[in-house]
Amino acid sequence: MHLPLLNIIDTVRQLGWGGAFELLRNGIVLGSVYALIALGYTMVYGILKLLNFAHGDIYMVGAFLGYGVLSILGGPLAPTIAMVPLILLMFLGGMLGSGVLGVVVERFAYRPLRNAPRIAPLISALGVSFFLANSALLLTHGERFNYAMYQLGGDPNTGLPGPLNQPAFSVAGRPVTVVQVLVVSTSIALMIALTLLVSRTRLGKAMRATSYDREAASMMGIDTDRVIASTFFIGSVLAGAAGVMFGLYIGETYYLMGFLAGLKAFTAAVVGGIGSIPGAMVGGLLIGVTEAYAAGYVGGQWSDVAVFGILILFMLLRPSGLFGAKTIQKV
Amino acid sequence: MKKLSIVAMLGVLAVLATAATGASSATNALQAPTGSAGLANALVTCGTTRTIGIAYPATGPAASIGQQQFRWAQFFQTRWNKAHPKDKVKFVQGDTKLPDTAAALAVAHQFASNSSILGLVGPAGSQEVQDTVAVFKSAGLAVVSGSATRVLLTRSVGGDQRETPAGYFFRTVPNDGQQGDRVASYIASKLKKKRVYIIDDQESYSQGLADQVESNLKAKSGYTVGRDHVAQTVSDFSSVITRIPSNTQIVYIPWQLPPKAQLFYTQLRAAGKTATVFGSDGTFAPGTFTGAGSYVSAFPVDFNSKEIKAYRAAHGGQDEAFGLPTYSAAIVNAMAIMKACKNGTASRAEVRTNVKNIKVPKAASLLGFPVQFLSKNKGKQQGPGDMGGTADFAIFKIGAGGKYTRVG
Amino acid sequence: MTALLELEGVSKSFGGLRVIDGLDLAVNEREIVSVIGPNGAGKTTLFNLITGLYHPDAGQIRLEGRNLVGLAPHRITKLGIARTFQTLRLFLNMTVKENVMAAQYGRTKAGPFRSIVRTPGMRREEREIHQRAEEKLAFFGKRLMGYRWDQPAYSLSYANRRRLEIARAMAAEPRILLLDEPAAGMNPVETHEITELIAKLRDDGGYTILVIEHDMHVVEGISDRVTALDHGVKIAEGSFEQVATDPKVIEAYLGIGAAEEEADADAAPA
Amino acid sequence: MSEPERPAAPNASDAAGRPKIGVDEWVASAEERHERSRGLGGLVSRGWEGSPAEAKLIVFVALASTLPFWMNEGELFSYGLYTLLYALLALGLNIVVGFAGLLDLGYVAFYGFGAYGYALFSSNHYGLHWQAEASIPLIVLGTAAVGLILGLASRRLLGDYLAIVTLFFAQAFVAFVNNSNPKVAGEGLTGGPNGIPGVDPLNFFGFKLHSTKQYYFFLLIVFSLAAVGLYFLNNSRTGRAWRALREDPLAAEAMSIPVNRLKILAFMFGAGTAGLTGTIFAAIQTGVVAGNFDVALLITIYAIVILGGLGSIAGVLFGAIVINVSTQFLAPSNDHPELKRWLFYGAILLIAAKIRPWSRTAAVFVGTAAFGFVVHAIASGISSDWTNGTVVDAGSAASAIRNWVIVPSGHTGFQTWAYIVLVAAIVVTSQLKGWWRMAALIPTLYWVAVVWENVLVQQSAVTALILFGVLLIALMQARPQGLLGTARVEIV
Repeated sequence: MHLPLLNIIDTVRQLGWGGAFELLRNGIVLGSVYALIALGYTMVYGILKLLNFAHGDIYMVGAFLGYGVLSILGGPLAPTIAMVPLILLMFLGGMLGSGVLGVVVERFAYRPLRNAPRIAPLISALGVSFFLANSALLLTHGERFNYAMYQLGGDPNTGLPGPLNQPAFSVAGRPVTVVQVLVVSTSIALMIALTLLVSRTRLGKAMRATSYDREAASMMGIDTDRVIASTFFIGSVLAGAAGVMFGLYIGETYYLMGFLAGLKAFTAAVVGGIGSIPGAMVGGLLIGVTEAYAAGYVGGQWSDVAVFGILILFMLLRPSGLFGAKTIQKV
Repeated sequence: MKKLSIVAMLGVLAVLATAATGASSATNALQAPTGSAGLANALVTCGTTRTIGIAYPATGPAASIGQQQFRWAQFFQTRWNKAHPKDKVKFVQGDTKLPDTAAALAVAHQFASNSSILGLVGPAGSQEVQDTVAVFKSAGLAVVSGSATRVLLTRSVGGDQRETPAGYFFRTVPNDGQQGDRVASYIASKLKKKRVYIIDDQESYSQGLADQVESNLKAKSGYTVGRDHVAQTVSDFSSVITRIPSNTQIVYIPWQLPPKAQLFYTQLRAAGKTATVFGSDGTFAPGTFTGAGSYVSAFPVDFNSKEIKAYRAAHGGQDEAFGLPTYSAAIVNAMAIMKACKNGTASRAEVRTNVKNIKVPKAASLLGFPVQFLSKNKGKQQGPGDMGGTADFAIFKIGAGGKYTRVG
Repeated sequence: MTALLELEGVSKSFGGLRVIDGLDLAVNEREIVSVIGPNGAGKTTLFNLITGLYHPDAGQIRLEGRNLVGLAPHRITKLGIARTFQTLRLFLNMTVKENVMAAQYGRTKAGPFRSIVRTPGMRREEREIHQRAEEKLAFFGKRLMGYRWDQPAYSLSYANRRRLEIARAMAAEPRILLLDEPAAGMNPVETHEITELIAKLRDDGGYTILVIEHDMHVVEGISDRVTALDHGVKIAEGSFEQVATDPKVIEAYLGIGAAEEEADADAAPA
Repeated sequence: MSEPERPAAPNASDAAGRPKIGVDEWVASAEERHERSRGLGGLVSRGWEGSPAEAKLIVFVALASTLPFWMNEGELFSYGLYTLLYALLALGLNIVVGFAGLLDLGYVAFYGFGAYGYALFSSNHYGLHWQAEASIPLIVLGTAAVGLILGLASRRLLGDYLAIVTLFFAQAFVAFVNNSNPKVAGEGLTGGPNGIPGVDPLNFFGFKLHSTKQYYFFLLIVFSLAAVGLYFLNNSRTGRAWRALREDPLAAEAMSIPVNRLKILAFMFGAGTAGLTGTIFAAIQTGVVAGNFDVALLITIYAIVILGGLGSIAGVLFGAIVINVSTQFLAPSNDHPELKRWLFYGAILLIAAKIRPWSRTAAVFVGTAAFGFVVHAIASGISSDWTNGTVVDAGSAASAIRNWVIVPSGHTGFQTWAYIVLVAAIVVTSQLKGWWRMAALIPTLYWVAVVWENVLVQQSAVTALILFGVLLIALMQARPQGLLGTARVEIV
């Protein structure tokens, strides 16, 4: 008879500091992917008060687009062009494609509902999600494409690490690989770029104005439709980047991948305080790290339950999220 | 007034209900709401094209394997119809959306009521079979599945009753018990490794296999057997891998999806762990699961046969075996129907009796063994509806270049 | 005689900003008291404190000697204080009559199970709710009668929405009505009507009324007593004339030194 | 087609110019539209709104009782039984979301609790075979108690935060039942991924339900009773209080309504209804498994409630009929390929026929037909394998299609590109104006047919879901307030 708690303590001891670091590393890498998706969620929510359930599927499309670029330009064993431009092109393809898709989705599914009850665009978003996910199913026959088929990450046969899986440096004897550094640094760079865009540029100002009061903003001469379209574009670009990053890091792309990632990102956005950009980043990391520790210490099957349980507790204790403004109710 | 009209309405409703449904005759055996019983013995004019229902997960989380199954069925259809222009078959598809068995049940009722359907391929999942077999039974249809491997579907184990009525469920795939025994004994007597770590992917198939191997190995002395579970949706295994003790010799992953096995393999190696990966028939897919040094248990399929080469040419993609038993299930149905149609008409009852006695030779089944069903228990694991004979698993080793070689 | 509603040393601050500072206030039975003061003086906060939407940092609020501090808003309403909102918070998608009926929740008893099986007691109560709602609406003459009952509240004009808010507050059967700017946004004719109505509420309805109002004509027309607030502090109290001519009040409204420059303080600020 | 004023779905570009819902202008225009709608549609809609609730119920029950007399078993099961099951389930969600306005995304977990509860009390799993009259009330009360706990825990949360906590609750439920294998709960509480098979049929005082027809009538009675009960509840003190708190919780609180208690009450009633539906579901299915209670079901139920019109009991039924019948009809196991083909082409023609003036419509139709023959001729001229593929399930139309639509064989990438090109073409066409649009419409329409024959018919199960997604988007644009819902004003 083993008490679960004793089991956990055993595991913690067994894994030691090295294991603890490894789990932290795993969590941060995965969490920065969640954070990028969460940013799109939170931006759209901030400006339209809409939970864009199709956002996860845009991430999925981004991952497929990255795969498409890879399979066209990279030969199975030796890429036909050098690795750095190849990865750049993958990002470019994934991000631009997703961005355009985001704008098209907004144009067709949300803009006609601008003045409808709040719940209508929600259903429309579900419709878009159904459409995108199942279109991908139709086109891919549900097959899972693997970035690792191409020798970026490693040799699929021998498992020997490729250029991306070489250790960049190590902590406590545990390696941090090139791709992990790439993922984290790319997402940090994108977040900084986004923060600068929102705080420093004209567009950013217009976005903030629109999210504060759409009607007033449009009276002040801001073309709110364009601002909203730009928001969708930027959010989707970030999701596309996240898709390519996930592909490079994990390898797998398939048609349903957007759903769970979208759910986690949504969680991250809410935990951080929906509408808040730093909140989305911290929320994403928090989810990633919680998930990693739960899987590592408690067991793979409980990782989701642990994430949900901790977050429920968290929400109950701090209902407006980490960075959510505690608004005084105006009467 | 309001109340009165409602009461009156309910009264009328109650009368209608009894009129429509007749008196109840309580039976205890299988209790699904049914009622297509009239079709079980109804004679259908055969014509030149006969209809077979195929229930598979075309959408949902298991779509990738479901679509493989359907591609194999289509491949069968093309070949069969070319060879038998007077006894063609066509499929009516049913999307069971595994793991939501509610969809499978709706499919079952629609198939049961569709009088043109004479035979049935699928459903894919064991849970789906459990919940739908009563409907098919009442409509006289035999369930011939190519992937429902839970032992209890055909054979009572311990105190648990078998979960399908004999004579109504058949499978063209050896079951979890056979595979589990095979794998456990291979690990113990051939590989001679004592530190094993088992990870299931939290669905019926995987859990059954993992339990079987775990209990078999634990029954032997000197074995360290660890166990973990991951959801099928997970593709970042890094934290699960962190948890695997570094002196583990074998990681057994009886999973449904070959790409996941490959991901696991590369992530395990990237994390610097050297344990041997051991997969199941679900992960058997040359071209997809290519990790050198890994083992896989699967049917003794000959991938150099011209049929399999023809499949690859027709449908593209990588080799895989998950859909193969569906091909065999389709043969069983087509042959049984052809036999029943000799006199121009056929009934589901006739087809079902024929299924029981069908013999598909080794060369035609493509599985590496002939297909033919037991009528009584055999050994500890098999019962009526299983294949018996030489229908068992082989062990393959993956070598350099991802080549599969049979080793046991 | 103790006052019906008494506030003693009530204070409230938001993030360091003192919105109400040591306020004392008493409202006697069947009295109409007006609260005036410039924007941001803390008038609406005062209402929120009385009705329990905010909790005071210090001080006591008593209704007939019973302390209200810490009670949930719906409990306070049940004890006899109902209010209207400056910003209009009607149940817009419910019909006019339903708005009024909903406010009788605290005065009625039938639970969900009795409602589902429609027991005789529940149906009797339901009839009473209808009847009382119609009575309250009848108070406003033709404005809220007839076909309007079954129209959604969002279809009403602005003035009618204000009236409906009052009717809804009345339906809670309070002893004290708190009216937050009842005449805001009304034209002179409607303003005049509202002035008469408030008097009628006290005389015929028997309500005690505490009212926030900017329109000095209204304040003059109805008030038994006027209290002026500025920055959360009471700066004057007494009859309308006393308060309206108080230099501190004029200064609060028009800024420092305004009292000397603007002798003609008659112009009521909006 | 009696409502010509509705903006055509996908290319309504005038959103900015449209009056806002709730603004006086909008109210007036809605009234006008209402007055103006003539013909059969107008008659029906006015008759519907004019008739009392009990008449509506009687009409519905009378029509519904005829189903078993003209449908076969499979149709009755998938169209009749499941519509009622979804409607009953949605009725409970309507209390929480429609009446009380609480965004509860954990609703299916209660459905799961009910189903698993019944499976535990009345199956071989523990060898308990309780009669339904004992187990159902107990389970309904138990589920309501779980609703109470969830309501208590999350009573302070608002809007989207409530949504996330309840969504986790649902996810945690699924994870829990999937993991409670013998190693976790000692006795294998939920059967893990295998679920609990062999659940008893509903058995009341020795009377066993054992056919689809019996379950159908049983559900019809339960649904009618529940609908009547909720109708009464909605028109009572409690119902008014729920709606008040949906409209404005703060004002409701100030009007003597104990908002928190009513929220919890709504949770309990919703949960109880879901639990009841769950017991019936478990009995119909003769088994339960975690996969039955996933997010896809939640989405379906939400779509039903919102499509029907939040807060409307008749709307719930309407939504259930539209959603369930359309998904079941589109599903491939409903074996009417020819009918589906003609409906699809018919729908495309109807959409195209909205072009004014008529002469243009005719020009587009003739142009499309001619375009098709030209393309077909060119394609077959290039190589015969561009046109010699097999047309799936075409029946009598096969030859017409074969000579007009190109169906290539052996070009493996064709399907993928054809689909992507179609989506792009629709996007582009909708953005064009005037004659350019007409010109682009002809090849687009033809391409619709090509994609239908080459891609969509081939994978009918996936197509069903894609069309369902498009249907949701289109319906929301045509009627954002839901089919039977009244337009609402929202305070954001």
